[in-house]
Amino acid sequence: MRDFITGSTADLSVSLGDLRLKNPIMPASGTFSEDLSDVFDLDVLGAHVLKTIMHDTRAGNPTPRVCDMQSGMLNAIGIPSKGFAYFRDEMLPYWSAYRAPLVVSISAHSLDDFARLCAEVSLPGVAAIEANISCPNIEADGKAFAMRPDTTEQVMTRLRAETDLPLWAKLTPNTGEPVDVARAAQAAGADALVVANTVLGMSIDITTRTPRLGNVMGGMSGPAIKPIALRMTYQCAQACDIPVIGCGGISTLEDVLEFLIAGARAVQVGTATFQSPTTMARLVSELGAWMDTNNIRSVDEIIGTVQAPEAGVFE
Amino acid sequence: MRDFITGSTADLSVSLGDLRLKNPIMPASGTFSEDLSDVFDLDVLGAHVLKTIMHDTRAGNPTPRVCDMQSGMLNAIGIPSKGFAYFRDEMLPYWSAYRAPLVVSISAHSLDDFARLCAEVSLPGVAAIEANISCPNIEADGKAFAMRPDTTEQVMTRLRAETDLPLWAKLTPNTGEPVDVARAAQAAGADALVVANTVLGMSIDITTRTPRLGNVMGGMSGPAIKPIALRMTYQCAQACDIPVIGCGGISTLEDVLEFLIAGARAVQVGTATFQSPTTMARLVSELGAWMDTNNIRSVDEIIGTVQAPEAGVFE
Amino acid sequence: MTFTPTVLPVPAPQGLSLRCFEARCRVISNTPVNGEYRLLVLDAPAEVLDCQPGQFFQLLCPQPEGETPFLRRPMSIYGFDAAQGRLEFLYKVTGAGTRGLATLRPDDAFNVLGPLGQGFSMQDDWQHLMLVARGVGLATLAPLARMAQEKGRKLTAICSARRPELAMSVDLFESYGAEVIVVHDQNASSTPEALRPLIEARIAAGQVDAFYTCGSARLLRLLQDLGAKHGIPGEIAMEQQMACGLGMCQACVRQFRVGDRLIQRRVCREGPVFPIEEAIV
Amino acid sequence: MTFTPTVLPVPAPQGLSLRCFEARCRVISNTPVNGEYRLLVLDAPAEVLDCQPGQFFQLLCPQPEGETPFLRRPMSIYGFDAAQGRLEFLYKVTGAGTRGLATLRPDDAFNVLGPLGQGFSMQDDWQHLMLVARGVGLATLAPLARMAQEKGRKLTAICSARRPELAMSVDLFESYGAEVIVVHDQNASSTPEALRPLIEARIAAGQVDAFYTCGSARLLRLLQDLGAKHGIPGEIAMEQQMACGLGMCQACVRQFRVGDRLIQRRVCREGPVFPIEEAIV
Ligand SMILES: Cc1cc2nc3c(=O)[nH]c(=O)nc-3n(C[C@H](O)[C@H](O)[C@H](O)COP(=O)(O)OP(=O)(O)OC[C@H]3O[C@@H](n4cnc5c(N)ncnc54)[C@H](O)[C@@H]3O)c2cc1C
Ligand SMILES: Cc1cc2nc3c(=O)[nH]c(=O)nc-3n(C[C@H](O)[C@H](O)[C@H](O)COP(=O)(O)OP(=O)(O)OC[C@H]3O[C@@H](n4cnc5c(N)ncnc54)[C@H](O)[C@@H]3O)c2cc1C
Ligand SMILES: Cc1cc2nc3c(=O)[nH]c(=O)nc-3n(C[C@H](O)[C@H](O)[C@H](O)COP(=O)(O)O)c2cc1C
Ligand SMILES: Cc1cc2nc3c(=O)[nH]c(=O)nc-3n(C[C@H](O)[C@H](O)[C@H](O)COP(=O)(O)O)c2cc1C
Ligand code: FES
Ligand code: FES
Repeated sequence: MRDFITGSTADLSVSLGDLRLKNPIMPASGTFSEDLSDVFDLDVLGAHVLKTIMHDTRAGNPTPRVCDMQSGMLNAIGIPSKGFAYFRDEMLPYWSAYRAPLVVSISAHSLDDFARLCAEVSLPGVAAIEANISCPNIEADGKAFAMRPDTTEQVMTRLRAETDLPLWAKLTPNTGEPVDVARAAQAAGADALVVANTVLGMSIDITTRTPRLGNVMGGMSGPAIKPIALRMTYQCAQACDIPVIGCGGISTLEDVLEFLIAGARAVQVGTATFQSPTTMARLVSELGAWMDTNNIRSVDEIIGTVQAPEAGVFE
Repeated sequence: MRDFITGSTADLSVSLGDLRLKNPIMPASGTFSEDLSDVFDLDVLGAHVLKTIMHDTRAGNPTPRVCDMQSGMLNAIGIPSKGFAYFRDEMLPYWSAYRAPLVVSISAHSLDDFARLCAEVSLPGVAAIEANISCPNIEADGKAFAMRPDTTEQVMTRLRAETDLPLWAKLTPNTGEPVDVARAAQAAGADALVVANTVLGMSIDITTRTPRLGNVMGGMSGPAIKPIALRMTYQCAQACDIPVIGCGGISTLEDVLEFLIAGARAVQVGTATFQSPTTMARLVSELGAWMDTNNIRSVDEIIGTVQAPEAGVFE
Repeated sequence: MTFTPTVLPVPAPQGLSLRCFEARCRVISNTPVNGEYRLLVLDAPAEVLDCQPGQFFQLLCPQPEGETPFLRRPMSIYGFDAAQGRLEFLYKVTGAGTRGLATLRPDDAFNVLGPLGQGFSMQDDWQHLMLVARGVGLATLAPLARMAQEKGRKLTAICSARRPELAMSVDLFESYGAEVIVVHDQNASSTPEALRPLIEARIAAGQVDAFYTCGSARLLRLLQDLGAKHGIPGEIAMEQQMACGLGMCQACVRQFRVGDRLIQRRVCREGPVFPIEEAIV
Repeated sequence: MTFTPTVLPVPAPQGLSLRCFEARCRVISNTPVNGEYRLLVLDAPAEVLDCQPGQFFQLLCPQPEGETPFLRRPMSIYGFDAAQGRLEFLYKVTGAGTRGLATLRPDDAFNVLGPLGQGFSMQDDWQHLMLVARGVGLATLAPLARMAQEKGRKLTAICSARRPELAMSVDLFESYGAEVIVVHDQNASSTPEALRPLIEARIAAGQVDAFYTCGSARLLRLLQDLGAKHGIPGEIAMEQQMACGLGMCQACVRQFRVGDRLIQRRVCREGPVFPIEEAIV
């Protein structure tokens, strides 16, 4: 296919296990919806990743739900969800009309609920399931499943048993043991890792002395967290064999290349779409042009090519 | 004392346990040295915190040791150290000539080394010891002491036994259990918590496909990490009774107030000094002027005054 | 240094037409209107000028010294003219983003996203319109004046302000043939107690088929009350913190009362204009 | 829009005098010198103009569009004049920071920190000086020309460049009475093999008491070799990635050979000028 701006015909396709994407650019869950089709043709994307759904309908967090930070933002949207039935009856038919593969993000606060939803969403038209295991596990101590290797392995094992679809685990940076968590997800049968979700943060309005988010704390996203997400992407790609999908602060072509070089096979773009809703379309186009210029035939020639640093060492 | 710019005579003093500081502004370890006396009179500061020392002389990490990030920087300086003897013979006499209390940051890679150094630095002229427990514990699995509550309690218990000086624990944000770690430090007898150290990150030069740091990964600091450090400060201040010293991304008066309101009794300023070496002197001055304007008599009227958010709640 | 404003190139969707665009505009002027407000006039590409009164844009604000606004800022369309390629915003300098806007100089490039949201409706049987607004809310309602004239409706504009000289857009309303009533805090003519008889007199005279409002909780409550009592419909433009402005992130939800149910709606997508009787502040 | 350049107010230390200052300067001009280099001329307060050739400043670069340099950028003093309040930098546009510098316009405010580091020395028995440098290294050595003239020393400047027209500061060196030799890559006169006999001829004629260099590893090795062979001392200005520029962070260390020991020194504090024989690249 010829690129809409540059005319590049470079082959941008990548495989994530059995799933072949026509390019490595896809949205991050919670920052994308059918509304973006107001801005560009969503079929240029490598995949479509929907906002996390939970089984039941839910209201989400109190407002204010977002606030502006330096080089990023905080959000505490929560997971307002119209529930599984709405997804099946309304959303799935809508998204099935696109050629881009559909990735459904799911979550729950207990193992049983998670497993049930995983089985439920394993429907024709769904190309992969992304398990948002960064949400609190209320059966344990309220810590997110993905904060610890044991709870990660538990939940991913349950989900694996419920579906034959490609199953991705979306990890959290709010852990001291990202590599152990990644290995646990792999051991439990995950087909890919999405690295990573938002970083827990907070902001206070000094005039009113109140938190700027209705939920007090929230998730940091945007360029400020890029070095953290890139580090985790590198760590996970080094430690695991399953594909890693980079996510966190990606907004420019350089960012995409940095994550690919670090070992990601694809990337998700979130907050950048809020700053500039045309970002993902532009990245697809720019990646093709860059590959043409640099005479690179396949994205595989970029993935995981990070070298040892040329470091000045001291005795 | 009258402020050098504003003429304010507000009382900025705060207590950290038995230690009284004339104002809550001090440098962060590793971003301060006698060289800053080229720029302003260091006796305006609430305290002096030195670069972490280890017992033996050490070379530090390979170069490049720093790189520029969006709203922050990465560093992998390591702990180049001239060792304890140099500290005792050269540095201690130099710093003792100032009136500001001297805080000595120490570290080690094993419990015994840590304990020995703690005893050694407990010298007249030292006002407090800051234990940098964010460094790898090579007796365990190489993870930093402060990543887990159990190793935190172990090391702080050992240090507590070696000194009667005020003992501060400097925590890391690279953990999924910051509150448990903070409680463990308190239980082991820490007199204050410094919250927090740098966030582990990485950056890659896409032209050479090599990491931008000689050490591959490094610590993120500066405004980008402020929401993370503020969140941890709030969590620790809520969970513990001992004073919390906020640290991470502080560069403006608003930042100082945000940390104080969140519950910090004092703050450390690091990277901001690199952008603008006059930052700390300016913050002392601006805090006095702000208190005058707002008719606030004591910093205690600010500390920990965060309110519940005025949130719009949904059914 | 002049350049031709354009929309950012994007892949065209099959069949469907795009509803909004990220556009690189050129600043024509950016001037103080009175002590608190500024008027930004842009040379904008035709694609973004198919607007409705009440719709808004998301503005990518420049960084003022020492501050770093990150997210776009929502701003109502104050004026638009497809023939002339003009797009106007009237804004109040309140924080980092609007301070950034204030730094824009003629010929600067400026990135806007829009038009966004649902604008005001003007049903066929709404012949006598009454607009009641305060402060920057008047900016949002201003384009209604032209729309009313174009559709041949009668418009009464009650402009509320702290002091009479701060009442905005009075000339603009008058130029489109509206009757303007300025009320203000100094003589207490702006209180709900003072406004109620003023408005009820006009209702009694059959001069109010619909209300429009924006920007004041007190005014909303007054109009909800009068609307319920006299069976007069109306519309309000609402505000909420936003991230995407397009409907994707769910940051901007508010609650609305529809019959006896409370429902959530996104201000950026289902709004910013909503039926007055459903609004909750 | 003009303003008086000043240093930021700080508490005065007792007895000690401050060595460097954070200063708000005013841009006088910022113009291209040739394809790759630009000259930035500032109106600077007196406090920062007590400089030595070889010292540097840390520049707080403005943000060019779409880029966000964070740390200050080190830049050698190209020229300074305390009487006139002038401070000059010659820079090559290479990345985000220097692209930011290139956006500075006359009358803009610009924050600099300095002077920093140890400058060049010029020992009494160094009567005949030879300066050999390439590219932007010539910017660093330029202020030596005036110093040499003031001290009544003879100076030979070998200016190396890719093409003859890219050799910088030739006029400046000549204006201070230096003999200038331009060597370049196009006729291969800039290779170490070509330079060696050129320099050795002058050494033989007793015309070289000391070397100064900057900016090229090949040149350093040549001069280290010639210096060792003929017993000629010299100084080199070195570069390293910096954060603080003051000596606090230890980012900028390099290794040096002192006798048979390898030691670490901070480029920003102990340098950027070091003895040629101790340098390692
Ligand atoms: C649909 C809509 C139309 C608007 N039209 C206008 C207009 O025509 N003229 C005008 O002056 N103002 C208008 N506003 C308000 C305007 O968006 C805010 O004044 C502006 O965002 C303030 O940004 P700041 O950075 O200057 O202030 P800050 O207070 O520093 O902003 C911090 C954050 O809060 C958000 N925020 C602050 N105030 C508001 C608000 N009232 N509504 C929504 N978000 C807010 C900002 O967008 C930003 O994300 C409108 C708001 C909405 C939602
Ligand atoms: C003491 C000293 C004096 C210097 N004098 C001059 C001069 O007079 N004219 C001139 O053009 N250049 C000089 N340089 C080099 C100049 O500092 C770099 O070109 C500049 O920092 C590049 O910044 P950038 O953001 O444009 O490039 P980028 O490559 O984007 O910079 C990325 C990071 O690397 C650092 N960096 C890049 N190149 C160098 C370098 N060569 N040395 C140290 N850090 C570097 C930057 O400071 C920044 O932190 C000097 C360097 C030092 C250490
Ligand atoms: C407003 C908002 C809502 C989000 N909602 C979800 C969500 O429902 N599920 C999820 O897994 N991640 C969610 N995220 C996290 C993003 O998918 C992404 O992991 C994160 O924002 C980092 O990427 P970025 O910096 O590109 O935004 C959300 C992020 C934002 C900003
Ligand atoms: C260059 C550099 C060196 C540092 N060295 C140390 C150190 O030796 N010991 C330590 O506890 N923290 C060290 N830190 C961390 C800082 O003390 C501080 O915790 C961190 O930078 C966050 O604060 P900031 O954002 O204000 O810089 C270092 C930070 C930087 C940038
Ligand atoms: S602002 Fe994102 S849904 Fe309204
Ligand atoms: S740059 Fe910090 S010590 Fe040299």
